[in-house]
Amino acid sequence: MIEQLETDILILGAGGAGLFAALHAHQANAGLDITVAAKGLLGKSGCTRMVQGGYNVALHKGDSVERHFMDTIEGGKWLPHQQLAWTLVTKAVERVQELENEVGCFFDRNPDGSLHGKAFAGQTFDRTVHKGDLTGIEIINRLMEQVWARPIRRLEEYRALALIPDTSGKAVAGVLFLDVRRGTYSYVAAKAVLLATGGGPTMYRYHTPSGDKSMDGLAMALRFGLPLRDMEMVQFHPTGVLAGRHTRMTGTIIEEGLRGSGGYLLNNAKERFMFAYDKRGERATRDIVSRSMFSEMRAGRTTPEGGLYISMGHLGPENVRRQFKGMVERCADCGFDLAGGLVEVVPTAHYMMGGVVCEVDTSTEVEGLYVAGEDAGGVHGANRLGGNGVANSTVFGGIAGETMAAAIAKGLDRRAMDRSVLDAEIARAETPFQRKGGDLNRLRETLLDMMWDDVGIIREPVGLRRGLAALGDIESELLASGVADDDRAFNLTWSDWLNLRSQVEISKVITEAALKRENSRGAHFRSDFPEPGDLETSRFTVVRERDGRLDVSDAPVAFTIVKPGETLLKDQEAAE
Amino acid sequence: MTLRLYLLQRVTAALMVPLIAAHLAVIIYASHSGLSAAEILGRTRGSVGWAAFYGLFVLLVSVHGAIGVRSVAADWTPLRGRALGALMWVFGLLLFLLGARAVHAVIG
Amino acid sequence: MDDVITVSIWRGRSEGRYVTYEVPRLDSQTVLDVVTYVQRQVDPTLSYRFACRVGVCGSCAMTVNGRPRWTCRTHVSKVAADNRLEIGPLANLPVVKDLATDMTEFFEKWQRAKGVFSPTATRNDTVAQIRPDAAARVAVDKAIECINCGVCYAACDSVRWNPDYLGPAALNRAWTLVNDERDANNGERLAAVAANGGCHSCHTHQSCEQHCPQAINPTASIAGLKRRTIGAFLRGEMK
Amino acid sequence: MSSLAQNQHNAAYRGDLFWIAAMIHRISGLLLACFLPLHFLALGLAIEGEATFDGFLKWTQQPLVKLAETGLVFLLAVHLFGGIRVLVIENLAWRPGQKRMASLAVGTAAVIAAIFILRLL
Ligand SMILES: Cc1cc2nc3c(=O)[nH]c(=O)nc-3n(C[C@H](O)[C@H](O)[C@H](O)COP(=O)(O)OP(=O)(O)OC[C@H]3O[C@@H](n4cnc5c(N)ncnc54)[C@H](O)[C@@H]3O)c2cc1C
Ligand code: HEM
Ligand code: SF4
Ligand code: F3S
Ligand code: FES
Repeated sequence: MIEQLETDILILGAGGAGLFAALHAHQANAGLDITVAAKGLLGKSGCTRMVQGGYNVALHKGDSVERHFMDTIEGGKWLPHQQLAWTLVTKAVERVQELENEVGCFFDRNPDGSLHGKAFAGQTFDRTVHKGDLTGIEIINRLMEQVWARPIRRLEEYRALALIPDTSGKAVAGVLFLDVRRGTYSYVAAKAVLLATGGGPTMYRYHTPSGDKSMDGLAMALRFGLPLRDMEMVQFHPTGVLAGRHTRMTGTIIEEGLRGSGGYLLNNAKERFMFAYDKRGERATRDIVSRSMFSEMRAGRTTPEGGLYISMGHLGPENVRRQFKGMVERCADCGFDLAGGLVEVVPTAHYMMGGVVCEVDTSTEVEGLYVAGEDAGGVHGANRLGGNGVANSTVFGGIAGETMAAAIAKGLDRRAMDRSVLDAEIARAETPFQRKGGDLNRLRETLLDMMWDDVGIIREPVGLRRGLAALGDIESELLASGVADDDRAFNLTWSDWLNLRSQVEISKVITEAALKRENSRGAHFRSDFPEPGDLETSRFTVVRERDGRLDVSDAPVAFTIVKPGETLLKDQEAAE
Repeated sequence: MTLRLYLLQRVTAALMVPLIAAHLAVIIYASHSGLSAAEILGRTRGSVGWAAFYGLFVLLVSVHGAIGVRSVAADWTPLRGRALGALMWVFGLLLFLLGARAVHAVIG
Repeated sequence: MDDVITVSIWRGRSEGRYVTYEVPRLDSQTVLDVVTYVQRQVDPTLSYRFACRVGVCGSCAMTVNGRPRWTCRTHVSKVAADNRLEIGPLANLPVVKDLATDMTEFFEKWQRAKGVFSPTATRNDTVAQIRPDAAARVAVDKAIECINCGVCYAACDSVRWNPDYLGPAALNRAWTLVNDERDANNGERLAAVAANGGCHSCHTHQSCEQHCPQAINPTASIAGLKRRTIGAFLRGEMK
Repeated sequence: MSSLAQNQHNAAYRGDLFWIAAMIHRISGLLLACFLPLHFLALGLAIEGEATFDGFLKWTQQPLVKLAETGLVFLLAVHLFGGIRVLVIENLAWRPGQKRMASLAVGTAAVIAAIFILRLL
């Protein structure tokens, strides 16, 4: 027997999207029974915490939502879903005011006391609101306090395993969980379910997101039959720490500001190489720097650990120590001297632009299922602007809360679940206990390397096909690998197995989508099609699972607000 | 510890600082200048000033010490709630009575 | 530098024992990496918690050689005297299993200290003008970057000896709100932190400020609350 | 449950200067609380028991009493400086370095007091 629970609104994930949804649903109707379930601790898991740079919002004098919108569309290489992007930039204004005035975030100010906006690459205005370089801590701590203060049920260290359909198969009835602490299953039935598990491309050798994220949300959506869009769009951040495979620090970010303020990227000969690729040198945009670094690495000009160096010493070690205190300390913890010496760096997988296809109100094609945050696709298109990630999760998380409350007010009710799917999903999670042997660690290493080499920053068909084949092998090997059944409580090795399963499923989707897109836009680069292609006829990829097979297609981008070549900015504004 | 007890304990502590400093100074001065205890007592006997000085000290230390004992007991013994209050009062009163008696004896 | 670390790790729950493992010693190795190695290569049933791995989520705190620390940012060379490590769960919290503790009570106390913002404005209002050099804002900034890791809570013997005591992190948060001119609830908050188990139960051990990985000084924040509450009491604003 | 007993895990933070300073303050307070009543009692008894000061004088000459009184004075000095330190931390604005100064002050003050008193009595 598995434990059963009933709730009105079930939220998967306790990052910016999940917590905002809970708050807004509660505000809409305090009588609702709301449950937030997270794989880690409430507010302490996920990436919203990790936000350094800040939150984009057109709140400053001289800025406009139109300008923010155009930056988002152009940054996204004309692939964003324009209505979603418009909602993002317009609602962000209200959301930041809500964060400050109602939730209690205390963002940094200008000397005169007004909200400070800082510069973030790829934007035409200094609009990024922040709290030092630990903006995420401020946002999530304040949200978490507000959720704790309300009668909202918390299921912590509750890992969602599968969305369970109703008997018609068309709506979602509830969610199957693993109660990690006890190692037992439970089923939560809900009128509305929000998927907000935060994407997070952790299947690459080098990656930034928090360790609890493993693409579970997208994998669950895929298995449920939902369409995923833009999945080839995986953003890489140019400067991840490289300190060896054995340390979890590898892959974590070294601040972008280091390059911005004049840091050098060097190859093994300690020579600057960026100017060979772009006339802006180290100050080129994220995608270009990442790609150039990858090319340099492929050419074999790498450091002992296989990466490159960042060097700051020429700016004066004392200066660097003062200006980038946090980063200097973080590097020292890995044994590097950032202020005076060389730090090994490598591009690192950072963010999933792709995700579940959804409407502006966060609804999906499945009744009762909503999606928000990094799990949702379409807002960013081919590239996410720094500062649009947390805006996305808070804006649409809030909208999801309101939408779900409204749907329930209109009569959305709980549905009877399809028991056979539940049983099948439990059997799926039980698989490793029926197997013996296998080497999960080696499998993980194989997956990380394969994705990095073949489905990473520079892609070509041979590599992508090799990748697909490798993924098939990894999957069958995983299905044959076992986990000892001694103690299921807080069993991280079982979690590792489940994580790998989700990662492999979504890696296949990324690879298929990358094969499908025969041009190079934003984060996606095909060496056989290096050009962006015709913008007016831009299409986005869609992958869904049908009868156990991936169905890959594409669809035209609807230019409902602005067409390529046009702008919403008035002439004089645009000229600035 | 509650706000009132905290306040009382800190106020009594602050007030005792000059008193104890003076007391220590007297002892040190006395032994330096070779005064015997008898001579000191001879001087303090009947003195209203000294009576007030030591009387005040006894009062302060009783309050301060009793609250202190309560804090320590709260942390280091299983005593809780009213038992703690009782301990504080008993200790404080005891200290005060003994102190008052000593002052009476010394000053006369 | 030897090539092996001998590490004793707590296995079990409130009852349990230390079990010794050997882990290869490497450059750039954090305590979390040592724990991960044991789980991945030696004993797959070892339980621990982490998320961000860069010192922002406060999930990975453990007791390392007798001191509470964030393990993802603790370089082994900093703590492994003679290549030995003893790693236990964070003190003063119930153990879920092995190195993972249940932080519920820590966050409940955070709420009891009224560690939650009470608004005076709405999402339709503009953001308050507050100069960054205003004294109250400076006080907030000093104490705000808490990652609720529980390290201070585990280091505080007042918490250990007095289960009612709210502890340094919760009170530190209350202090930031007391200095937040946008907050509506400071009357109640001061009453909450002056109640039994509040700021007056801090006996100034200073272990909190000595161990906070974010270099926050809860001792100073709590002292601030002591002054504020006494002030309010003397002015008759509090019973 | 509260008790003096440590939990089963090592608690190395208890070797820290500040923690030790806090404990010295607490223990000295506690010992004062134990011995001060005895001091008062003895003082009262000694004087009241005799019509003159003779008895008292004789009494104060006893080595045991001398030792006990010295101990009391020492505790008082230690607790006094420790108490001032706590009052300073609680009531004055926190400046970096102040804490070290404060604790150093306690340490040296206590040592000086001890030497001074031991020499005298
Ligand atoms: C290092 C770093 C720096 C960043 N900096 C910025 C920045 O400066 N500006 C910006 O705009 N964006 C930034 N981002 C991106 C931004 O953090 C994310 O896009 C955003 O926070 C995602 O929010 P979310 O709510 O969708 O997901 P998250 O905050 O990641 O939360 C996901 C939640 O889902 C839970 N979860 C996962 N799987 C399951 C499961 N199976 N069952 C139950 N729960 C599950 C997790 O435990 C977690 O609680 C950064 C990201 C990183 C990694
Ligand atoms: C100048 C004189 C004194 C000063 C400045 C002083 C100061 C203090 C202070 C500030 C505390 C609070 C410590 C804390 O809770 O963190 C304290 C506690 C205490 N004091 Fe004193 N004190 C003095 C004299 C005395 C005397 C004479 C006694 C003897 C009875 C005494 C007994 C105690 C006790 C038992 C405690 C409790 C210890 C604890 O809670 O840790 N004090 N003192
Ligand atoms: S105050 Fe410091 S030690 Fe305490 S919880 Fe916050 S960050 Fe951790
Ligand atoms: S360690 Fe504890 S006693 Fe006070 S100063 Fe810090 S909260
Ligand atoms: S894992 Fe997040 S603080 Fe260590």
